[in-house]
Amino acid sequence: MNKIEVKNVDFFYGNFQALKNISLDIEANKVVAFIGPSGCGKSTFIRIFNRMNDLIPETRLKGSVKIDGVDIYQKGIDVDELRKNVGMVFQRPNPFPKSIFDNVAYGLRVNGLKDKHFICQKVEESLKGAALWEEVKDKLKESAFALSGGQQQRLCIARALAISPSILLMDEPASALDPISTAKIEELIWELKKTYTIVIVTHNMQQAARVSDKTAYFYLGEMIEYDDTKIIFTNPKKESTQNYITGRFG
Amino acid sequence: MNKIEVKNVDFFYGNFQALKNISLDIEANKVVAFIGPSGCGKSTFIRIFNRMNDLIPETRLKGSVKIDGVDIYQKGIDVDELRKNVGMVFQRPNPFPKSIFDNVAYGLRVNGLKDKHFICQKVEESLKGAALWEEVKDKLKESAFALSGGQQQRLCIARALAISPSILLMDEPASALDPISTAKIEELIWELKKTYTIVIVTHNMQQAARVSDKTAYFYLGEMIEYDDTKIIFTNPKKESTQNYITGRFG
Amino acid sequence: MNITLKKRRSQHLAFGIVSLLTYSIVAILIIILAFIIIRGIGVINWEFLSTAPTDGMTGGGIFPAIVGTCYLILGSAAFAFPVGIMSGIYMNEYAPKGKLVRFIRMMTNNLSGIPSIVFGLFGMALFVNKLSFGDSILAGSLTLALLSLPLVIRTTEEALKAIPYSFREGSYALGATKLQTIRRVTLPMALPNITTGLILAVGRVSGETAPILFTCAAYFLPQLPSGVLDQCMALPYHLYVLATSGTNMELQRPIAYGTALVLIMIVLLVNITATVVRRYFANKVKMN
Amino acid sequence: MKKFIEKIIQGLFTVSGFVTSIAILLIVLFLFTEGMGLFKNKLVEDGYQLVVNKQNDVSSLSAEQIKDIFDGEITNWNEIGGRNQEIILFRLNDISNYFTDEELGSELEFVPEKISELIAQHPEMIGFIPQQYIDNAFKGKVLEAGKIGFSDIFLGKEWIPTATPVSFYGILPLVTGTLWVSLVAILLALPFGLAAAIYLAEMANHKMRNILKPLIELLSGIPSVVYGFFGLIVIVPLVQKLFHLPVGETGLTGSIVLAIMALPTIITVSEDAMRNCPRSMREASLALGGSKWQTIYKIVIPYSISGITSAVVLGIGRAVGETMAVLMVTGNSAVIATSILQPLRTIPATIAAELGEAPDGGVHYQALFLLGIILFVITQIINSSVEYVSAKNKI
Amino acid sequence: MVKFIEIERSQIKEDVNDMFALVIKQIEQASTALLSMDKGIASQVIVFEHKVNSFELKITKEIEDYIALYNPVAIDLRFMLSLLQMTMDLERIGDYARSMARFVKETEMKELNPELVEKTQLKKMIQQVLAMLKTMQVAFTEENAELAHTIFDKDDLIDHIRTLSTDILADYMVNQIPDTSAKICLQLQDVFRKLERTGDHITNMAEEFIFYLDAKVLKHQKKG
Amino acid sequence: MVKFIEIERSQIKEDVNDMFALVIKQIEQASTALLSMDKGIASQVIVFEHKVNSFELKITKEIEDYIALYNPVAIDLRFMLSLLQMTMDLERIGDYARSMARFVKETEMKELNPELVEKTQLKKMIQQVLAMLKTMQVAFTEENAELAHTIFDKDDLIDHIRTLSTDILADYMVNQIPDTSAKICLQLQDVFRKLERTGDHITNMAEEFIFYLDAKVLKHQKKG
Ligand SMILES: Nc1ncnc2c1ncn2[C@@H]1O[C@H](COP(=O)(O)OP(=O)(O)OP(=O)(O)O)[C@@H](O)[C@H]1O
Ligand SMILES: Nc1ncnc2c1ncn2[C@@H]1O[C@H](COP(=O)(O)OP(=O)(O)OP(=O)(O)O)[C@@H](O)[C@H]1O
Ligand SMILES: [Mg+2]
Ligand SMILES: [Mg+2]
Ligand SMILES: O=P([O-])([O-])[O-]
Repeated sequence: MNKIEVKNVDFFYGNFQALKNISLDIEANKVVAFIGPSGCGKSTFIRIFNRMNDLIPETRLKGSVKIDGVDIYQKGIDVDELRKNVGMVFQRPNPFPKSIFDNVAYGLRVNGLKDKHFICQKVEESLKGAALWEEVKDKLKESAFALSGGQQQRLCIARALAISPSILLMDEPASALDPISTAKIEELIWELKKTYTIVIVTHNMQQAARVSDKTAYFYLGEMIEYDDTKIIFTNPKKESTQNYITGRFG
Repeated sequence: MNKIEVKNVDFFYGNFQALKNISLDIEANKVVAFIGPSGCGKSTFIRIFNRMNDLIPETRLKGSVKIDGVDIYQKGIDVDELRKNVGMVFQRPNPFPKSIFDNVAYGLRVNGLKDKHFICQKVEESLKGAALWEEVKDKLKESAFALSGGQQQRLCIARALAISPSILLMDEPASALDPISTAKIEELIWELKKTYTIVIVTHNMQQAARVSDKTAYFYLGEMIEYDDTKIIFTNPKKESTQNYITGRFG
Repeated sequence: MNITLKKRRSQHLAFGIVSLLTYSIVAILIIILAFIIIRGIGVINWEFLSTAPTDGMTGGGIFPAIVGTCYLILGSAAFAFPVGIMSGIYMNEYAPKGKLVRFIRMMTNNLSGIPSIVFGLFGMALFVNKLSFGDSILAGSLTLALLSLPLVIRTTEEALKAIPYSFREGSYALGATKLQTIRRVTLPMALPNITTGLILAVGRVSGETAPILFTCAAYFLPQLPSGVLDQCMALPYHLYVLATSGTNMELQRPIAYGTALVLIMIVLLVNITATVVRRYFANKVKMN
Repeated sequence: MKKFIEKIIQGLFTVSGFVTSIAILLIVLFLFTEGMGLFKNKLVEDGYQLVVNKQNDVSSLSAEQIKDIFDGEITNWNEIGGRNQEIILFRLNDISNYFTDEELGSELEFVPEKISELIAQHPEMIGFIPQQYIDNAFKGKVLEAGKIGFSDIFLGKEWIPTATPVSFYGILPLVTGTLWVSLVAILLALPFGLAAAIYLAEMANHKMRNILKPLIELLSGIPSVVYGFFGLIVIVPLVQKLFHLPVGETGLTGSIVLAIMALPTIITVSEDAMRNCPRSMREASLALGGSKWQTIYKIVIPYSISGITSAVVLGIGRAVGETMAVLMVTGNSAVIATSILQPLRTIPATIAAELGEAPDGGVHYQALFLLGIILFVITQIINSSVEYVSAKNKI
Repeated sequence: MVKFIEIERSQIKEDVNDMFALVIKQIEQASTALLSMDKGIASQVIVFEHKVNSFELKITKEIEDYIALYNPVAIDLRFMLSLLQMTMDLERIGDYARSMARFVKETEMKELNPELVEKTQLKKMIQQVLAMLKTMQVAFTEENAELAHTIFDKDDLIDHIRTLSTDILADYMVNQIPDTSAKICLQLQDVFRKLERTGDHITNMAEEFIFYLDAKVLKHQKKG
Repeated sequence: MVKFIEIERSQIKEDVNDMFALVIKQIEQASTALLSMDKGIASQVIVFEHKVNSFELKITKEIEDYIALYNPVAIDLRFMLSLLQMTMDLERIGDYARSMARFVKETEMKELNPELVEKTQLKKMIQQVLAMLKTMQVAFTEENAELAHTIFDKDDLIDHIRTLSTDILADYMVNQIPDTSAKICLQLQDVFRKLERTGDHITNMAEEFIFYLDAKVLKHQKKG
């Protein structure tokens, strides 16, 4: 069974249809990248997987989105629970103005965990998972803002890992970072895909090329092509995709 | 004679030395790109050519910077005049909140030109030069803010062209733009170099590769290597340059 | 599951309380407005607005008070606006960044924190007594101007600060001087916000009582002031007088309601104008 | 030429830049020159003297004692360290009880002489007499009148500026009155203000915000006299009825009005602070499975806590300095209030109420300026703490 | 796509085209020299060979620069890679032209035995090779995949002629001819070999080019 | 540089290395088959040729992917381009091995005339070619430019042997031998030719590789 199954999804902001009849399946432990010109609906689509779009008033979804076989838009779905299972990392690093430790522990605590020992252990584990442990283990009590941008972004990843999601969503996770930090994040994604299913939005086609197993190309709310990344970048089937990745677009 | 000749330039922000003994010559009608990791002094260096750094208190320059053989840091230089000769385009498009026409005419007007006919002519010429005329000729009276980001940036280029500079400085002119607009700007640079000497700072190595004739690599305030772009990107002489352009840096 | 339920329940409770408290504020506001409007609306007519009080302030209208308030507004604006705007420009454009600006800003903040009655004291000591303007429109206006100065300065500064440095750089890079840049780029861009600030300052000035108690306001003047060194009546003071110290409370009450309503109308007018100005400029930028 | 004009204009800007500093300087200067003059004054009203018989052991009296003597609280000299004698009070207008008009002369030219005589005759008498009637031939003893001291002002429990022969300028009742009213006002306003801020920043949808926001602005724009008027007419009777009080003009009434007036400040500043909490922060919390409410109190409020603190302090500042509304509804009784349900009086209200009657340059006038200084200092402290809080926030 | 990248791209294509023309000329001249045993023409071919080589170097460098500077992907990258391989093929064909010319120049033979030429179908083979080469050039300039496809059939004929030629040459050598001809036969054998290889390389080029055009891997399919 | 790009890069290098090993084995076996006229071994070589081909396809694809996905520049790009060309060379060498094997398999000859083998220095030539190939592999795995440089000299010897062989074969053919040998000589000539070409291709590989290592263009310098 596929990890994520999207069928005939339409999405509306008020009267504006941002996504048009999208269907795609994502296998477990793969990295899938969404590319496409600005405003094509990548962010809208990725935010469907943890129902982040619910927060925007007057939005509407048609079609079905299944994670592990369960339709996440059906009635009775606990959105908070869903979001625990589907971690998200944002464009700009957004650590809370708390200590490094508290940042990572936040998700555990809001979900009612109190056991100190367990939290400590989980924090360490998550920081290790995000390849940040070595850099911060001596200053867990310091403010997260003291970290560099790249470290902050990895902290945000650690924070997402702490609540043991099975899916990680990343909306342009490296676009605010310098090339070196970007490389570190990409490496991390490469490592993480052993354990997580990762969906990543990126403006940077090379990044999509480097980190992802499969790539979906979006244009004006439609998914034009979805295939192995190698195929997309060497021999895409659609003219439109070809034009976009070779820069002939527009 | 070279268009720009920089000799042994040191630059200080207070006690912090941002540029260390930089010497380089730039030929007329060439595009020179500055690349290097964040904070290496690219912006500081490019802003030396139109003395934009003068606006920052407690800065100091040693060495000589000659444009057309004249030391622009000697006494008696009229900075406003210098800036008319050395146009500048910034990272984010920053058109004034005026009409498209007034934006381009601004530089002419502040320099005391009143002749309507001449201004009209010059505005058209500059907009054509910036490859924007066709897109805006029917709405010159509309606000510049109504343009898209890429158009705004071209408007800023037109604005700089209007005062007939011989040198154009561009500090990451496309970093705030989408790939399509970026491509247009790059094309424009390619056209402009027939008439202007262009210095461009960019974080995007591919951009430097695409548009420039020569490339200078900066690192920690030093200029590590300065050579033909093709050589820099296929066979750089310095290990450090190689590491940077292949992403092995840091 | 348990924890989810707990989370949900506490959220419901908290949101309930928050909404309740918020709506009670709205209720209070509505009560105040309704109270004054309902009681005052009957009083207001052209005659009320255009005649002077009569019969020991138990009859007639409030015309001199309206005029007086206008004089005070104009007088204080004439002083506070140019000085305030220039001060704002100095702080944001000219003053060397760092200690000096911080000092000036601190002073401005301090000035704005001073209670209005202290301005009254000061105005009395300096303008009325020391400079012997006497109780006069001039003294009152200057006092009110001082009071509104921080507001003007701050809005100017904020408005200028909101303009990205890149616009200035853009102008300098085209060979413009600093003054040219301010005049042609920075100020025009800041104008919408500055205007809004100025209008709000007017609103504030029009409602102040304490500063003019001892510098300007007259208990009762049947005729209009003839010069800046005359006293004048003012709406807020008039209301105060009507409400607290009168000969015949019963007859004064309706007039007091009317005066209060006029004051509220002014506030409404100011707020609406500010909003309209803001919208207008915002649209101008968008539409074009 | 262009450059020259530019220099001149720049000069103008610079001068304007310092106008607030100059204003503050002037304010400080004037308040202090007037206010500090108070301490140069004698206890006894200017131009009067207290006189006693030469044999009287008492050679100086404190302000309290003088007041008690003239109020009839102290009736025997032994209560204040003198002999056991009933005190006889003598004021100038009592003179007709002792002498006929003829004795005093048609031009009252004999008054000094007669007073001197009278004092000499009555060892138990104390007189309160204008300076002009005391000449070199005076046979009595002029009591030493002390100057007004700091303790008289700052520890004085009474504010009676118009009493004779001594006035009292003890500010304690006014300070406590101010504190009472302001603190209670803030306590009342805080839950409402915070709730509204949370509602506006976190819960209201766009439409609701567009309605509520102007309402709050309106609330802040209404002049204080209007609030005072409203308080006077609506809240005063309400408080009176609710608490079964003899009068409705109490501290609580003032607090309620002030609370309403402080609301906009609290709401706007703390809402701004909460809105400044980046959307990404909220989204991050939600994305970690936090509920909306958890996000508010675990992320948004801590993030904006310094802004909220500023809001509270600014609210207190507004309350402390508010004049007219308080003046109109608190009852203005200058006693140290032990309950918020008593009428009481605040510093600004005192200034507003009394300055009109105080003769320029007089002791009372100076005392009111001193109150001005105190108010000034309090508000400056509040300002500095706001600045401190927000500066700390920036780092 | 940015205009100047297109410009660069067509510049490279033009260079390859020029190289094509040069190589065709080399093969033509080498064939003429061979058939008429004209040592003058042969010398010319040998002299011009370095031009072919420098073309290859130049184009390879250009392609390297193009890839380094413009990071082509998909169709653009394939185009460059196919150009790279085609250039290598052209260079090899140039090599063969030179080898043939060198044979002409160094042999003591005055003229080719007309009967041998007739029997071995040498002329036909040369024509065929030249036709293929020219077809390939047209297919290349026009980016015409169909035309490129026609090349494969032609190559079969060349292979066939070459196979026959070995026997004929062996026959000739053993039965008919004066002393020197054994060595000459061996050398002629080499010439046939080279023509056949030329055909192979042209086929390769067609494959490369179709790979770019159709994104199909044709190489090694026939043979496999 | 991002770790997984390094991983990918060494993966490709490993594949090239494997291809190297396979091609060396092919040449070894083809040589053995040739010297002993063992049709069994020859068949094996022919069968394995498709493996070489698929190696080439695989590596070419990998390199194309690498360039498309990771946009290498400078040293990384040169490495890929040199790998690409080396792969093509290896494939060609594999082809030669098959040709030699095919000759063994198809000829009617029972064994090679030992004297001819002796005179033409065939064994030496084979040894030389194998030595070159193995040296090249070591130079490749160790990225050793010096070692790669030693290959050029060895190639000269091969060319020399080849030049001599033509005369010897011609000589043999004319003077000494029974009927069939003319054709066989022609075919043997082909074998020598192939061994020589193998040497050439190895030299090419050395050039490519040094180009990557030293960023110097060696190609066509000798020839020019
Ligand atoms: N809150 C919203 N309300 C209305 N329309 C929206 C909203 N958010 C996005 N849209 C519209 O939906 C479309 C898709 O937006 P989306 O943010 O998903 O694009 P994107 O592909 O992520 O673009 P980018 O690369 O710029 O992030 C756009 O046309 C956008 O204008
Ligand atoms: N106004 C300033 N005052 C003090 N130091 C400064 C100032 N501007 C820049 N610097 C310092 O000078 C160095 C060079 O800065 P510069 O902005 O030139 O770098 P850059 O190469 O343009 O970086 P980026 O790619 O991030 O724009 C940096 O270390 C920076 O911290
Ligand atoms: Mg910079
Ligand atoms: Mg093969
Ligand atoms: O390697 P060849 O092209 O000569 O077969």
